[in-house]
Order: sequence, then structure tokens, then C-alpha cells
Amino acid sequence: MTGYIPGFDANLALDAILLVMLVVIVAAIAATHRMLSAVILMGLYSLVSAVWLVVMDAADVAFTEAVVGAGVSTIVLLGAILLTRGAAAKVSGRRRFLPAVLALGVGAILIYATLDLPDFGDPASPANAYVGRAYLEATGNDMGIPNVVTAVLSSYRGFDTLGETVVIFAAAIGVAIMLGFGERAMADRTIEPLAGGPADHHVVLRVAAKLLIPIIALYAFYVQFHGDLGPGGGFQAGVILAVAVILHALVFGLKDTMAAVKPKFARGVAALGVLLYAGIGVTCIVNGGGFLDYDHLFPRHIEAQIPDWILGPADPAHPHHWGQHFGIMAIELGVLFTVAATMVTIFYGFAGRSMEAPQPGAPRSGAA
Amino acid sequence: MLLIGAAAGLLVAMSLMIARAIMGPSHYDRILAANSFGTKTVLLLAIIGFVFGRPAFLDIALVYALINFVTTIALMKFFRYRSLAAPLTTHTPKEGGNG
Amino acid sequence: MADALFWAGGGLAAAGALLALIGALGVLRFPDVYTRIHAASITDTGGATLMILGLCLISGLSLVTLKLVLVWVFIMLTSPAAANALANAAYSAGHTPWIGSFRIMQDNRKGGSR
Amino acid sequence: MITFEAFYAAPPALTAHAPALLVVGPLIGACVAALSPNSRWAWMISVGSTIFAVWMALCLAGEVARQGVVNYYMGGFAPPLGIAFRIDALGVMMALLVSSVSAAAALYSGHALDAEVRSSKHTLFQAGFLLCVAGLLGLVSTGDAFNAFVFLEVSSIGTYALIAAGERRDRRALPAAFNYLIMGTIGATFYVIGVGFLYAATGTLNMADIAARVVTLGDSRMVQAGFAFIVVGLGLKAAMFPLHGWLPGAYAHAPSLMNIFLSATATKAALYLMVRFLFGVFEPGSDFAYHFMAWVLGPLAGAAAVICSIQAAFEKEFRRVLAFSSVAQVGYILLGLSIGTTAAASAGFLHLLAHALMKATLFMAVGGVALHFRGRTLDDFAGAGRDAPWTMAAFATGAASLIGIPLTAGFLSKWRLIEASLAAGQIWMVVVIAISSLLALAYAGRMLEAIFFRTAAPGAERAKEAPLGVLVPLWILAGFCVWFGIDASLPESIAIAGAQALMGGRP
Amino acid sequence: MSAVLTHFNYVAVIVLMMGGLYILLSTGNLVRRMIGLAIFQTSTGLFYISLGKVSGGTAAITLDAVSAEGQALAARAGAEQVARYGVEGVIYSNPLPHVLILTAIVVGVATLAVGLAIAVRLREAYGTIETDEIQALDRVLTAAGQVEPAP
Repeated sequence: MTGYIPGFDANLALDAILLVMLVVIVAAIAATHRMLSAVILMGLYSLVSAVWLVVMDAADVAFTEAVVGAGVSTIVLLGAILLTRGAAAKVSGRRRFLPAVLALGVGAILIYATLDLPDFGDPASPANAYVGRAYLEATGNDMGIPNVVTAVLSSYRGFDTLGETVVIFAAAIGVAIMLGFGERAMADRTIEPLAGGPADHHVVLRVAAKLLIPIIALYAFYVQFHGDLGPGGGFQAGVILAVAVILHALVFGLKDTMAAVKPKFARGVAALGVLLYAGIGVTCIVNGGGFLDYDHLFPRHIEAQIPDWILGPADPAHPHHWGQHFGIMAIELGVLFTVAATMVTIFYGFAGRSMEAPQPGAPRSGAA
Repeated sequence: MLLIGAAAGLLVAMSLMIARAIMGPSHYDRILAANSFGTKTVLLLAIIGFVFGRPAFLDIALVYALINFVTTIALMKFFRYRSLAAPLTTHTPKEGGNG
Repeated sequence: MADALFWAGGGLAAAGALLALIGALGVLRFPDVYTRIHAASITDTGGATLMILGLCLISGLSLVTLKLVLVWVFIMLTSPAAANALANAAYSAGHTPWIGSFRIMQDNRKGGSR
Repeated sequence: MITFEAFYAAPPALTAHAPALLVVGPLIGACVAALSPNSRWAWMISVGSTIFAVWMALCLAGEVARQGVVNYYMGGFAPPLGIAFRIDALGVMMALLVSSVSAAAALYSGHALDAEVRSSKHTLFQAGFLLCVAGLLGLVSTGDAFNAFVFLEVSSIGTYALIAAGERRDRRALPAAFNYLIMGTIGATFYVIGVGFLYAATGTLNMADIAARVVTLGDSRMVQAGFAFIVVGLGLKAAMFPLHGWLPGAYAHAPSLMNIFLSATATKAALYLMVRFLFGVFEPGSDFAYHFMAWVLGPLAGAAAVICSIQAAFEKEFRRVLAFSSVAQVGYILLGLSIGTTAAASAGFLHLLAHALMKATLFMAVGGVALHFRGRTLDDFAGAGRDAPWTMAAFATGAASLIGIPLTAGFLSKWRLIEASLAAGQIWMVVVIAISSLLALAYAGRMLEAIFFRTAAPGAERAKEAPLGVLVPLWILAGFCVWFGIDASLPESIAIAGAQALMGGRP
Repeated sequence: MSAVLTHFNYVAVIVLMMGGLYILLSTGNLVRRMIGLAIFQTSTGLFYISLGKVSGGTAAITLDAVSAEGQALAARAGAEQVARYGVEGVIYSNPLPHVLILTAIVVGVATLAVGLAIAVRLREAYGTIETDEIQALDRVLTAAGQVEPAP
């Protein structure tokens, strides 16, 4: 049996508590001028909002927020602070006034508008009753996979996800244009092990990391291929895979990691992922469907050759949807490639750029 | 009911951790709070799965346990070494690093 | 039988939460980084073990149990490693432990700051 | 309408999928460019895929001429479940504009990148450029409100880094790009909030579907808030008057490739999206959209046309003059739209087209001269007309169009605007256009005076004629400026068809 | 339930948005601005998710109504609700906002990465990441007629 307890709306209570926590954290971020505290608090913000997302039944989003907010964003922010070394200047009272008025104004408009919003949780609201419900009803027949979010993400609104993948690819290009691929770190001496005290023996960490990295990679593939059935999918898996690489770099040094996963390789894989995704779409066109119409991914005569043992024998009520299954799998693979490679590229860009000597004449901001 | 009590206990503990993370005083305290907060989040997620009748969502708890570790290492390296790129050695640099 | 397991599991989970709560109080009240690490890591691992054991009892034997065990393994692998790294880093950075000096234990306000 | 088949030949199978291929072509091109071994290859891919986009846009134009509106269902799912592309005459105009300007800019980039960007970054730069093109093409063709956000961000995120890459010539590119990133993201997030309210009110994301359901809601606060956030958000992206602060820096300090491409297309695409919301989604069922246009949009547009022209007249740097003038010209376009008649809207669209062409010409001419020349202020360009006559003649053509001298595209579109505002009884708009044109005469005259009537200071760096690879696309653009000034039947027919499609047969 | 409770989620999320916007606008530090921007974007996502929650619903990963899980969920929601709003015997929350916000989160992290990369280059070119100082430097150099390329 599952441990469900009737008669108590734990949902609402949790929802409220977590939201209050979020507000407190944001207030603390606004109050601190220490960048590092702000980053740590951002990590907490992500954690809490991910729990909240689970409470809101948004399991896939929670998954993403977990890997992105708590993982990648924090590390990228740390890298940026390392390279900018700025404690934020204290905000003077004059500069606080106008932003506060603006923020309050926007908030007032928003709250004014929410008065007309349907009640929270109303199943009959337009948002929940119209297209959202239609997806729930149609997915079983159209795609035959349990995770409706994955179905909508990669098939019904697959074009959005193509755009999302491209955005990520664009970020890889942007960071690479700005910061390079860590070439500077490769040539630089600061990458040598830093001088440390007698306690700088990280045996425990190295052993733990050695154990964990393969497990993380394995887990990424589980998330990837389990995405049809449970929360997860290409994006989450890609970030997890990248986290494995990042962990390697953190523990064993960027140089070793770059020797194993070459920056050029990462860039190529990022482009290949988008190509794979777009290529699947074009294949559908070639085989007589619309763009990304996975029903036409395979020509009929090839589909007839696919043996039954993969998904069980055909059932007239629920046809196989080979095209949908394979199409979703393939594009999720493309997303995995692009996302993993992009995250690694971004990490290389930030971690691999050592601090330059300050320019003569330029004012230096205070050390962190 | 007990599970809800456990969730409530965890929530209180998490709030205390937020207080520690805001108060500091040193950055190591903040990392500690963040890390401990992460562990508690993992547990809370596991319990929520049971309370809401969908224990299959343990996947999220699982990924948290992993990510939390990596973030803590990154934070620690940041404060201790001011670099994300340098390797963590088992030797002192004189004996030759692994880099 | 299932009911008994359910209550036993719930009890274990609640006990774990209590432990976590106590640990959190410790983190809030203890004077310096090392004592706080001590409080946090012991209760984290202990509380997690109890709680996951409890959840395992509730779930019975299934894929969920496997995942719970995995979560436990991860916490056991990462939490002490992270605590070790943290203490290591704090020590190398020049934080001196305050243990052994009872007088300072009482002086909460100065605790742990650089 | 014109038969577009005269311009292209494509198998019907390709034509049927032109909406998707229009976007996917540059997208695939971007990936291949990122993988390509050197900058030569990347450049060829860039040119090839933008020309492919032009071809697809022409195919689409033929389809639109035949059917009126082209709908294309992504993944074969009809809206509201799936994402649909919806392209009418106006959309085709935008697609043609974006793709052809991008093709001209891509041709130009062969020379420009060598001078402006580190050679190791060329392949990445071309890839980013193609992503921007794909994003804008998707933005103008999509019929889905959220999909539009995705494409808005596809184009923007590429743009931010590419603008910042102008740091090699001028480090002010960095703060400008950062500022643009902040403002652009706030704009995009506002847009998302607005779409969220519309979604809460209607339950759908397809724009046609939203429009059909908004009508039944009457004066809902959700719709009002959605309207406000969408307009402000897109106004930020389109550099609508009080929200234009990011634009001059971002355009003026970007590498010249981005400079040409963005000034001609990026704000226009955001503007086009806003227009579609204003007229296609909100206007049919609500008074407030009408009031907004008459009482907010019109006055702000007029203020933009005057104030930013004054700012342009006092600027010292060449590109900044042109950038401020861009904001002023966006004001003209909005003036036309705020009147709310079909004639005025079509005049606005005509001006949109004309302005895109002339700004691309002007920036390309400046960029072409500046390839081997570090000058940036008006004084630096003294005597450039003698040193680089062909390039500067094209510049003069563009400037004439900017002022609105007869026989140029700019004249005709301003004339139509004046006609339309007279017909609507908005005399003050005629006054605004007249004042702003005088100011345009002032700032364009200053530039022309420096270029043609002054001699370079002795010892100063001299301008050089742009290479042939720049002159060809430059004169193609300048040629369009003149052609559309003499015989405007093609753009006008598109603009009128577009306005009619938008207004649904109002006067 | 009172109106306060039914709209509590929206109001809390809006407060978060305001917080993000305030952090973004009030500070001159570029990295801090990016943090504010990230909060602003994320909380917009939370707003969407709030719209898609269905009370008594569960995550949109379909399960069998006759399974133990499915029956427990149905029992919690109540038979009448399930009959009216359920899909094959189980009430699910709306999956569409989840999909949209997945995309938005990705866009957010992309923006964050690019913005921070630009901030890092700014630091290298100007030696500071405070807006005021950057503007002052620009003003001085522009007035002197010398605008240097970044290193």
C-alpha cells in the first residue's frame, strides 16, 4: 500500500509554507550585498522552488529546476564571481526609491489583474479545462506514452522544444564567443594545484568522486530513457551528464577533464544535437508528413518490419505509434547531446578563464 | 499522520537552516547550511512522494542528492582555492600534482 | 500486517525528522563551524537512515524501495564527503577549532567568524 | 497582387513545406557553420542558407498570393493542440525583408568579419548570426503566442553575444550589450507574463484562438493586464519611444554585420508581433485597445519622431546618429498604426519596409568604409566622399531616402503617411512628420556635408573604397531604395494586402 | 474558502516577481543584476505553474485507475470530482504550463550564462562591474575622443 493519509489537505499547507520560505529567501537576497551569500541563497531558492513544484504536481519542471537551478546556475554564478571579484556596492537610498516604486507598480498591476483570475486549483478554469485537458485525453491515443508532459513537450509542441534546444545552443555560442573554450586556462599556470596547508589532502573527495561519476553518468541515461514513463527527459539527462563532467573537473582538475572531453568535441556535439533534432523533422517531411510529424518518421513498409517484441503485440484500440515512439526518443537524444555539450562548454568557458592582471589605470573594485 | 508530522519537522529544520544561511557568519557556515538544507530537501521530497501517493517521483530526490554534492564541492573550492579549474590533490604541490 | 508496517514506518520517519530537527537546532546554536558541521552531518546521515528505513517499510518491496536505497547510498556517500571537504577547507583557510575552550562555547556571538 | 512565380522556381513539394523550411534552413545552416573547419566555409554556408531562406520566402509569397493565408501545422497537429505557423501578406513581407537583408548582410560579412572579429571566432559568429536569422524568421511566421516567445529569445540570445563581440573595435559594445540583455529579457519576461494572463483567461496559446475567445470575455482584467504586459514587453524589444534606451548603444557599437542586420530587422520583427496582438488579438473585441492606440501609442510615437531626431542631430558619432534616427523612424511607423485605418496602417508598413532598406544601406556603407579605417565621428569622415566615391554615393542614396527626397522609397512612404493622417483628420501628425523631416534633413545633412564638402584634415587617416564584395550587396540595397521610390507598386501592394489582412476590411 | 486563500498563490508569486525586479533595478552590480533577473524569470514560471494546478490532481504522468495508487488518488479527490474532471478515473494537473515553463527555465539559464559571460568580459575591459563606474569611465574616454577596443 502507499502511505496516503486522507482527510488533510497537506497540499495547501505545504504550498503556503514553501511560498513563504521563498519570499523570505528573496528578501534576504535583496538585503545582502555579499555576492557569495546571494549565490548560496539562490541555490536555496532553487531547492525550495523545486519542492514547491513537486507539490504543484509539476514533477518534470521540478526535476529541471533541481538540475539547473541548484546545479548549473550556482556553478556558473560562482565562476562569474570568481572572474569579477566584486562585492556589490551598497545601494544608496536615492537609487532604491525608483526601483521600489517601479517594482511596486508592476506588482500592483499584477495583483489587480489576479483578482479576476479563477480560483487557485479550479479544475474548471479555462486554462485547465480547454487545451490542457485535451492533451490529457488525447495523449494515450496519439502517442501511447504515460508521461503527458513528455508527449506535449516533444510531439505536440515539439517545435517549441526545437526552439529551446536552439536557445541552449545559442548560449553555448555566446559564451564561447565571449570567453572562449578555456584555452587560456590550458596555457596558464594558475591551473596548477594551488599551494595548500597540511590539510589539503582530499583523499576522501577523490575516492567519492571516482565512485560517483560513473553512477551519475549511468543515472543520466536512466533519466534519458525513462522520460516517457516518469519525470525526466533529454534536457534533465543532459544536465546530469554535464554535472558528471563538471564534478570530474572540480575534483581532478580542468586540464584532465579537457583532455578527456575536448572543448572542440563538446562544441561539435552541441551542433550535432540540434542537427539531429532538425534532421528528424526534415526526415518526416521527406517521408510525406509535416515538419516533426513523427507519424511519418518511418515509411509504412519499414514500420511493418519492426518486430513485435519491442513494445508487445499490436492492439487495435491502441496502435503502436512506432513513429511517435522513435521520434520522441530521437529528438530527446538530440536535446541530450546539445544540452550536455552546452553545459560543459559553458563550464569550460567560465572555469577556464583565469583572472587577468588588472589594467593599468583602471579602478579596481574591492576584493570579495 | 506520522508522515505529515515528519514532513513538518523537516520543514522546521529547513527554516532553521535558512536562518543559518542568512546569518552566516562565515561563508563556511553558509555552505554548511546549504548542504544540510539540500539533504533535508531530499528527504522531504521522498516523504512528499508518499504523502501525495506518487512515490515514483523519488527520481527527483535522487538527482538532488547528487547535485547537492557537486554544488557543495564547487562552493568549497571557490572559498578555499579561488578557482574552479585547479585539481584537488592528495599531495602537497612540491611532490608534484596530478594535473 | 501492512497497517503495522505503515505505522512502524511512519514512526521511524518521524523519529528521523526529529533527529533532523535536533540537528538543525544544533546548527543554529553551536558556536563555530566545526561543531556545526558535526551537528549537521551526524543528524543528516542518522536522520536520513531512519527516515528512509521507515519509508522502505511503508513502500514494501518494489522499485520504489530500490530507489530509496539508492537515495540512502547517495546521501551516505555525499554527505560525509561534503562535510569532510568543508571542514578541511575551513581548517586550511585558518579557522581554528574552538573545542576545548569551554569559556568560548558560551560566547555565541563571536562564534566562527573570521 | 503580383505573381511571385516570376521570381523563383520550386517543386510543389518544397513549396508546401516552405514555412517550416524557411526557419529550419538557417537553423541547420547554423549548426553546419559551427562545425565547419574555417571561416571561409562558414561564410559560404551563411550565404547559402540565407539565400535559401530568401528562396523559401519567395515560395511563401507565391502561396500567399494564391491562398491569402498560409497555415502550416507543426507535427501535423492542428491548433490549439499543436503549434501552427500562420503567414499572411504582412508576414510574407516581413519574411522577405528579414531573409533578403540577412542575405545581403551575409554577403557583406565575408569582408567585414576579418576586420572586426578575431579569426578564431568567425565560425561561431556566423553560426550565431544564422541563429538570429532563424529566430526572427520564426518570430514573424508563428501563430502561437508562446512559440513567438521562444523565437524571440532564440534571436535575442544570439544577438546579445554578437553585439558584445564588437568589443574588439570599441569596448562600449560590452555595456551596451549587457544593457540590451537586461532590457530585452525584462521585455521578454513581461511578454510571457502577458501571455500567461491571456492563457489564464482563454486556455489556449494559439493567437487566432485567443482572439476568438477574448471577444467573448468583454472587459476582463486578465485581458487588460495581458494587453498591458504584452505591449510593454514587446515595446521594450521594439524600442518604442520611452523604452528605447538600450538601442543606440547596442546598434552603434555592434560589429557592422549585426549592426546592419539588427537595425533593419530586429525591432521591426518585434513591432510586427506587437501589431499582430494589437489588431489581431485585442482590437476586435475591446475598446481599450482602441483607446490605447489613439491616446498612448500615437502621442508617444510623435514624441519619438521629434525627440530622437533632435538627439540624432546633436550626436557626434556616425553610427549613433543613425541609431537614434532608427528610434525616430520607428515612431513614424507607429504613428501610421495608431491612426487605425487601413490606409494609414499600410503606409506604416510601407515605411517599415523603406526604413529597413535605407538603414541597411546606410549602415552597410559606413561599415564598408570603416573596414580599413578607424574613424567613427563626423569629423573623421571628412572628405570620405572623395576617397570612397562609390560607397559614399550609396550612403547618399540612403540618406536621401531617410530625409524623404522624392524618387526615394522614404519619400513615398512619408507621403502616404501624410495622406493617411490628413484623411483621418489628424493634422498634428502632419506637423510632427514635417518637423521630424526637417530634423532629419539637419542630421543627414550634417553627415553628407562632412562626407562630401569637407576635406580631410592633413595627416588624418583616409577612408578607402569598400571592396567589391561589399559594394555589390550595398548597391543592391541602394538600388531597392531607388526602385521603390520610383515604382512602388510591389511593396505597396504587399503593404495594402497586409493591412487589409490585419484590419479585416475596415476603411 | 475565502478569497485570500484562493488567490494566496498568485499574490505570493507576484511578491517574488517584485523582489526579483527590485533586485534587478536597484543594484548597479552586473552579477547581482543577473541574479535579480533570474529570480524574476523563475517566479514568472511559478505563476504559470500556479495556473495549472488542479486541486485533487496529480502529476500528469498517467497511471492506471485500478492500480493501488490510482485508487488512493481517486479516493482522495472524491468520486464526484473524479467523475466530472477526471481523465480515465484520475484527476491530473494541467500539463501545458509545465511544458511551457520547462522551456522558460531553459531560456532563463541560457540568458544567465550569456549575461554573466558578458559581465566577465566587462570586468576585463573596464576593471569593474559597477554600472556607475563603467559609465564614468566611458564618459571620460568619450569626451577625450579616445575609445579603446577591449583587450
